[in-house]
Amino acid sequence: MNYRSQLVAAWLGIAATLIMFIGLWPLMHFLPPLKPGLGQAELAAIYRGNATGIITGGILQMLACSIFMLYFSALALQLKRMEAAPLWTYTLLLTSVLGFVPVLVAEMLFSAAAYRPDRPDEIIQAFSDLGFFLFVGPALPGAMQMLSVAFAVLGDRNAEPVFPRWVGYFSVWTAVLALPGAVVTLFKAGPFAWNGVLAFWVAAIAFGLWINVTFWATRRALLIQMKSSAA
Amino acid sequence: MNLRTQLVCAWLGPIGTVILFFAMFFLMGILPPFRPSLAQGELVAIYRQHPIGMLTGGLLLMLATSIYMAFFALVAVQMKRMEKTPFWTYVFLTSSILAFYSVIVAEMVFSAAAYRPERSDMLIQALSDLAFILYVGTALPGSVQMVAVGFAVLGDDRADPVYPRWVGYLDIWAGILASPGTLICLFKLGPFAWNGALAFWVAAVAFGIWLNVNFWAARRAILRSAPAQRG
Amino acid sequence: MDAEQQGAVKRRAGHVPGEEGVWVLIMGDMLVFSIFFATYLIYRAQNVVLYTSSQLSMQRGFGLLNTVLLLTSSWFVALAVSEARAGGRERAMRLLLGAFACGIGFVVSKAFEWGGKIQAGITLNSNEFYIFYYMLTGIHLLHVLIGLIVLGYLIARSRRPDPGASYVLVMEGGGAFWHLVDLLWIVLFALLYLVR
Amino acid sequence: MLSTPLRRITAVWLLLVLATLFSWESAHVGNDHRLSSSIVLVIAFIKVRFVGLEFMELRHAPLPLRLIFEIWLLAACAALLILYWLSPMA
Repeated sequence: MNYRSQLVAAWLGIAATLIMFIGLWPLMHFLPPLKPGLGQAELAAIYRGNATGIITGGILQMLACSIFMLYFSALALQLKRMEAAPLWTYTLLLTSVLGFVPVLVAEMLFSAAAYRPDRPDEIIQAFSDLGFFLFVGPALPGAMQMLSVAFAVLGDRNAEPVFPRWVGYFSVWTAVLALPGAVVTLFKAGPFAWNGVLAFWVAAIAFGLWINVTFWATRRALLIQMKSSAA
Repeated sequence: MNLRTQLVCAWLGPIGTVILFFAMFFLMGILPPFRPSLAQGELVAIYRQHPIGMLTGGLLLMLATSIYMAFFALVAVQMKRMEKTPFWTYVFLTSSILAFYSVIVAEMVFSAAAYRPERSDMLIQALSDLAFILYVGTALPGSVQMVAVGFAVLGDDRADPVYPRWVGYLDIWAGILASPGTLICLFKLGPFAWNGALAFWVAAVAFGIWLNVNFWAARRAILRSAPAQRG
Repeated sequence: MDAEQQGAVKRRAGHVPGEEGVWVLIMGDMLVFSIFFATYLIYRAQNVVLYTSSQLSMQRGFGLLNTVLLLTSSWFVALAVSEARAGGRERAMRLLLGAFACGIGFVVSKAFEWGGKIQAGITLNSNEFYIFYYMLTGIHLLHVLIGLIVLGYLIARSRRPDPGASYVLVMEGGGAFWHLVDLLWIVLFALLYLVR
Repeated sequence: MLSTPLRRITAVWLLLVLATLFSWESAHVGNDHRLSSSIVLVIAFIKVRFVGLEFMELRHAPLPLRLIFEIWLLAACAALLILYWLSPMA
């Protein structure tokens, strides 16, 4: 069986999170995200001053998105074992793409903002706004991803559940924490703006925790499968 | 069994449509869509005067798209029951995302147009155009999505088919009708522009009919399978 | 009773050609095309002069040729269905080939017609009439292409050593779709080419 | 020698082709635009009815299906004629 490749795919989830972090922090300098209230000229100066960093960071975002797909596939395979009809498996697959396509588009918008330093400030600002909306905003597909794992885990009728049940409750909790990210378009400052405590930091940490916990559960389930197939 | 869950997911289809309608009609005022020929000044005035409606409506579009994913997953589960090899199921899943990611991107672009009233007229108009093109113009993946269900239904050769066969023909019909939206970029006026009777309304009604009929058929299939699974 | 009498009895009792579901597609398409036609006349009413003057450039000869081609192909298909019902698959197949050839002829003549227009500088957005002209004939052409795929399937099905139990049903249903293509064109031809 | 249904189909085809030529001519020759256009439209729908009843074999179809077709035919023809007569003269 291909348990070993599934194990590699599971580890790729952790790798993707790290790559995303590296892209965001040392390269793009988007941790913390640029303030929505920043003046046009100031904002444009940031893109002009760090064009290479933003563009290479963007490429890393794309890399992270791409390998996240392998991770979500590995996760979906575990979900499929929990379900009689693959309802939540399909939902996880659909929402995983739906949640990460905007990240790809966002990365391209950041790159477009940085690509030509001679662009008018106003255009750079528009690209940047749209970029942050797409990067932080798609919290609802993200929450739906977490919820589909939750429902699959809690509906698992196997004598020996694939994931421990608390992983299901944990996923519901992270989904709730991720929700405030959705409202970033309504605010320019405060906890719900795209650099806010709730919309960005709490949601980002919830996502990071969720990836790590589901990784742990996937790895554990795989190790059990490997052991029972060897026996 | 998770039949009750499946029933809930089936209901998410019509619920998503109600949310979509509410957001477009009451909040964003884009039902009917703004005329492409609207003068720049008039167009930007709408975004500047009603930013909150546009932004909250956009949020609801994201919500509707996210819960649609559970509905589509449910449809895919039914399709998988029809097929020996899940070819059309996979076509349906992939095209579902291809058709709906653009709603999320469009929603963010609408929001970006409304986010800063101080943006120049030209820029707001450009963002608005882009949003409508994404929103109405992504018609072909939608057609593929609808037609895929049709082929799966017609390919179902079991004695007691999962869906009635006429649903398959209706799906194909709706898919053909939805396709003229693809061409909106060619027109600024007339029935095939993005607010046109034929590009927008026929496609919107076709999608509405498709969704409701498939909801009905999925619900019927779930209820019919209930006693069999209990026994 | 010979086969024909049997068929007649069955038909008198009320026989749905093809499987019932096909008629959802066919009636649905007829409904939508009638909306297309009405939309055309509503837009036309706002600017009749533009429409009638633009219609002068319409080459009615092409329209006539197209109509006759489709009518003839429909005739072939109707004969083929009749043959198939009587068990003459070989002849049905040859009749379908004739229908297919007429359908190809329609596509080719449409290409010449459009090509001539485009060379004369008349394109999609030249004016509102031409938006309707290109789009409605284009959407109809899409139906012709789908219909050709259906005819191709019917031909392949007729050539199979064992056409299967549903053969006559499939012939009737596919045939009905092809007649739909013909039927829509009849109205489209009258509206776009002849009605001033 | 053609059998009865085949002969009938062929007769219908001939009729349709002749009707096409006739409406083409009448659109050409007529002096009163409105009247000749209306005739063209009515002929078109009569042709449609023949295609439906004979080629599509709705003649033998159960009543509901045939009724849907006939009602569509009448409604579409009436709607187009009304819309045409409501629009101003060129």
